[in-house]
Amino acid sequence: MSLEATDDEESRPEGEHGRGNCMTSGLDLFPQAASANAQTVDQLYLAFVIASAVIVAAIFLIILVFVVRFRRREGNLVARRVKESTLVELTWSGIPLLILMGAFVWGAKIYFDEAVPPANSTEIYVVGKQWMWKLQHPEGNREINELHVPAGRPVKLVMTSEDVIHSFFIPAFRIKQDVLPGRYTQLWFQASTEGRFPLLCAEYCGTNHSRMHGWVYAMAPAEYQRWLSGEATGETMSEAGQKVFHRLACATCHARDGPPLQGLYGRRVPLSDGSVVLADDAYLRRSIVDPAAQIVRGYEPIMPTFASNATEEEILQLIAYIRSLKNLPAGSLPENVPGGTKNQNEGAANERKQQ
Amino acid sequence: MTNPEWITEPLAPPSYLNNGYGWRSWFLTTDHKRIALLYLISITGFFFLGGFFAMMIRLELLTPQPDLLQSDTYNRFFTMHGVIMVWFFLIPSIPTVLGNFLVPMMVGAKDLAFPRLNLLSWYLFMIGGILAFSSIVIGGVDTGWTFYTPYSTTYSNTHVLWMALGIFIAGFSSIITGLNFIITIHTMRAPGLTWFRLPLFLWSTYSTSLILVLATPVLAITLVLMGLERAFGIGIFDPALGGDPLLFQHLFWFYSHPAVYIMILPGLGVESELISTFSRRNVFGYRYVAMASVAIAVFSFLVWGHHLFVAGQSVYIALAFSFLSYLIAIPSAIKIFNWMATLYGGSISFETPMLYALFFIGLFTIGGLTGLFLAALGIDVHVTDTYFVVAHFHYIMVGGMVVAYLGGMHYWWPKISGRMYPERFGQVSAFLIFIGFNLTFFPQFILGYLGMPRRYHAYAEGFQTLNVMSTAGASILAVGYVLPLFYLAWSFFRGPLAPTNPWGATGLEWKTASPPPTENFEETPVVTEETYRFPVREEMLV
Amino acid sequence: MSTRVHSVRFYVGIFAALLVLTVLTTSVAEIDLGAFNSPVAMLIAAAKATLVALFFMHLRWSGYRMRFAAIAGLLWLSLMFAFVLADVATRHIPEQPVGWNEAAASAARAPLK
Amino acid sequence: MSSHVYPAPHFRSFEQQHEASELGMWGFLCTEILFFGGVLCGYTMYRLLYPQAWVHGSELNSLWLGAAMTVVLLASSLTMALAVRAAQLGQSKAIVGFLAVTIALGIGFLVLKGYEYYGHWVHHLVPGFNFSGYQAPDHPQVALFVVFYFFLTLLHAVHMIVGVGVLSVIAMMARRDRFSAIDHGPVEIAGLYWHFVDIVWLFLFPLLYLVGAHQ
Repeated sequence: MSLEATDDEESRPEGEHGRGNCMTSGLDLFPQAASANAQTVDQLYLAFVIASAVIVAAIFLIILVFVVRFRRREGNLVARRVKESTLVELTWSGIPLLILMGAFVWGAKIYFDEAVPPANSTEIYVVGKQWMWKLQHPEGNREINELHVPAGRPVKLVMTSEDVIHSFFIPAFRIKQDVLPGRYTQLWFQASTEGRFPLLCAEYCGTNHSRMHGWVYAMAPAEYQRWLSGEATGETMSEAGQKVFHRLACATCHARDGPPLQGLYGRRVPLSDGSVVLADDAYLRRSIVDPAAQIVRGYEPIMPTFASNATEEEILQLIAYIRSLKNLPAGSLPENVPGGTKNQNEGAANERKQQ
Repeated sequence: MTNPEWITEPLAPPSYLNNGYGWRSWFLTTDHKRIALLYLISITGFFFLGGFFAMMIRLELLTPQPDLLQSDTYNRFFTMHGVIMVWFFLIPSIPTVLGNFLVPMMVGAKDLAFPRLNLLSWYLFMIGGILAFSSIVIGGVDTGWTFYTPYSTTYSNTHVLWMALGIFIAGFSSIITGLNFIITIHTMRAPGLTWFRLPLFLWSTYSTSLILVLATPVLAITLVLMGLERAFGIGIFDPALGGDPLLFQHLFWFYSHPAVYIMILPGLGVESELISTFSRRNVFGYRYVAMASVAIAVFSFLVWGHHLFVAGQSVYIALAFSFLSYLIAIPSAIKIFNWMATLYGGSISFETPMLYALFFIGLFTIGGLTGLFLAALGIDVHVTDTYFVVAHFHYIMVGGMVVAYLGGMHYWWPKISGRMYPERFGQVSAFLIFIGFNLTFFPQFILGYLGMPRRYHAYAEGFQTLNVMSTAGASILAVGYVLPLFYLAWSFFRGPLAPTNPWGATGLEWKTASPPPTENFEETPVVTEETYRFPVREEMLV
Repeated sequence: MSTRVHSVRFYVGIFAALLVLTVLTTSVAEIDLGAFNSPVAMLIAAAKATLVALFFMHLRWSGYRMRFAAIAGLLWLSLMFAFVLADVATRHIPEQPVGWNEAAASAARAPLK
Repeated sequence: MSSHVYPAPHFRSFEQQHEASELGMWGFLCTEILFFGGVLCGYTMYRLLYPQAWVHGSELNSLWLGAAMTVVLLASSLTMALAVRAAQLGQSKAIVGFLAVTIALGIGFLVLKGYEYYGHWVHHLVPGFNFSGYQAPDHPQVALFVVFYFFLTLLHAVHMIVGVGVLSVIAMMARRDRFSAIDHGPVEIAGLYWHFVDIVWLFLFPLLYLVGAHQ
């Protein structure tokens, strides 16, 4: 919970994690690498550094030799004639081009790997807000400016912003992704070491941009499980979502003549304009805040927007709830009980099993 | 003008400087050379204003804690630094000062094609600059020079509209200047001055003007949309109303990425002139260097998405932008290699402009190579929005552009003022700038990779050592910049008189008096040979 | 520089063609052509614009520079359109290609330090 | 003043002066293409994202009013072309006459435009002020379309107003016999500008009025 300035005594790292954490005083030249991705990025970076150093040294040396050898002096008041050649020009543009294409492929591969989260990732939901990070675990744990994750397991973050653009940046993992209002972006990583790593906002977001700062705690999986149960509020994200579902009286329609939500998540939904859309987080979010945009085929566009009734966090909880219904057969939600407590618990249980 | 030496000096021949002394003869002039001087004075003013804000930023960052400035003041200061330096110094600097002065002379014309529009562009520039700067007086702007939505449109409660208006107006000054150069180079070349006889400075000015003309309107319309969004909440960039904030970033960088080439291309042109003159040798691979300028101008429009690699842009389009960003390195590399080849076999002397030229090659190389780090997708994800970007950008802009500008100013100073600058002072300040610059910005590369984000007001303690180095360098740099201000001002009035062609250079501008007469040439010159025709020794073939 | 003088009848003829195209585009718009609705409308608009540019603006008889200036704007605009629209059209998260993630996954399976 | 047979002092010849000013105008029009183009790019992007909203939005505009404005503008382009023709022949009176008709048609266009704006205002269809007049599906996206409608047409109208002003000055100069068969650059330059503004409208018409006409 370090909302204070980074100079705050409390937010300094403990000894063992501090080393190489780019947080120690003294002169560090290289940041700590705490994920497989960080090592891959470092390899590319070092390759670039070495290549650049060689090129810069060569150019400086050549210039030095030329300016000394051809300095203006008695006997060298007039330049020599030097023959120009297309071949030379083609050589010194062609060779760099080939090298650069190699570099492109290398960098692009890393980027693509960073973009595609493994299917078995633990999902955590992030909401950026001036000037704090709010995080929710599916199990219901909620954190501010602190993120506890299991080390050695892929973790996928689904992120959105309540106000301006932020950027979720964990230097030790070499990853960064802007967090936009009105949209979900995602980011994944897999910590390879246990420890505490700085979490920063990298996109300028207003007055206290530099204080939008927190920590990522990578823990041994068992310890993470203990933390989850120790800190748990007793309410999973989908349970919280079910309450929101209840509060907004969604079941008034969705348990009766509205499009059923059971088994919806992850399915392809036919729309009234003839297209088909995948029912993912982004689709569900849009259907909540802007229901008229994508009408399910066979239904009337009568749903009002809930953009002003639900916060971004609550929308994420709603999605988690709808998601927990994904293994239920359609129509299994009891009509007369808004939200249907029994089935909801099953859904949550289902979701837990998958984790 | 009550100079005691005035009487003992021989009566000065008529020049653009002594053609009228009243305020009208300056403020209503249509003489491109006088307008260049008006620009020189105003741009110097903006440079030191922007420098002041830079210095305050560096002083604040001396310690990790916020102490000198509060965070809201700090944010206003870095915004002001960015806006002034980008739009009121870097973009106009070489085109409007050296370009205005030299383009008509280099093509052998009496003036630019539209002299009155040229004066208008100075007025627009001043109005825009004063509006943008005055926003700090009425409370400042805290969005950063990039004005990202929705922060600038909905969340910032500072004077964004005021500043956007200033930049909008200054944009028209850019467009007019660019059009004027393009039309002049197309239609007003002296007889015999074919395209491939043009000095390379003109090639780069022409390429720059293409960007000015093609990109600036997009900035103008983007600022209008942003202003309307802010004033009326029309929703074009507001996700709550169906808009997409990324559209702003696309439009903004469609202008702003080419704009960084507006800043550096003229510097590349100056560089070619300097290297050639002080090596007394024609530029190696003239046609390749010329075409590289045009290629850079065209490619500059194809790479803007590399500012958006982590912004939520499509992964696939990021691949395309990364690929194209690599390609643009090739014409830059061609230039560097050709300059080095130009040194080979030359007769090299080390006056101040040449020192700047040599420093330029080094700094531009480092800046360009670190640009490749940013084009590499895997690295960019980590270093974008950190001090690595800040360092890269300043290596190109300060290490490249400002160094080239100062080199060019010293080189053409005898022509502009009719006086020689003090050589020793010039060399000392060139070295100070080189050392100060590297000390300021090299540590920032390391800071960036360590993960220090840009626009941070307070930072982790581990970063302090490098930040202290950077601030120390900035102080040296400041001295390096103030020195030329004084000795050039002194030499404008008291320096020894300059001959017509003090460096033994080849361009048309050196064939007329220093300072030139109002109409530039007594009669229209006729060009009969390639440019950069220096005498050569035939016997030593390679 | 266009010193060529055309007859009044010539200009009126162009105008008549423009009117015909306007009527055409308005009436075609009322028919549902499915995916072709806007391409047809834009094609007709482009045809009208070409008529105006070539004959009213004398581009037909202008030098290459004028034509270049006229085309440059469109060319640059098309660059903007191409990239921005390509971005919007492909913003989905890529599906996981088979084997692509092997290296990252195997590195991830390495024991914890 | 009819003896303007010398080019401006910094030009070597009339040809050079004329070429410079005509090329200058084309260069300026090039910037105008990108100026409008930035907005059109946004328009196209949102149209791809919200195709239905664009259909609903364009139904708020009267197709016939749009077609009428198109015809008025095309007619003004014709008279403008004829004014340039008159200038090439050195017929000062004809220049004034054709320009007067052009200006009148231009003002006619603006009046129609104003009438259309008035309709939107009365029906509460002005996003940012009052958009309660539209209550059907896709509300925010339709508002976005109307924003583009207003912005593009306002931008166009501003260009029209500037054009009317420029043509008035040119007409005044023509009345003072300022132009001749050799020296009539300003008429041609103003003509290029006028035709360009016309061309912009030729694209705005299908983009803003015809999207939903088939429904």
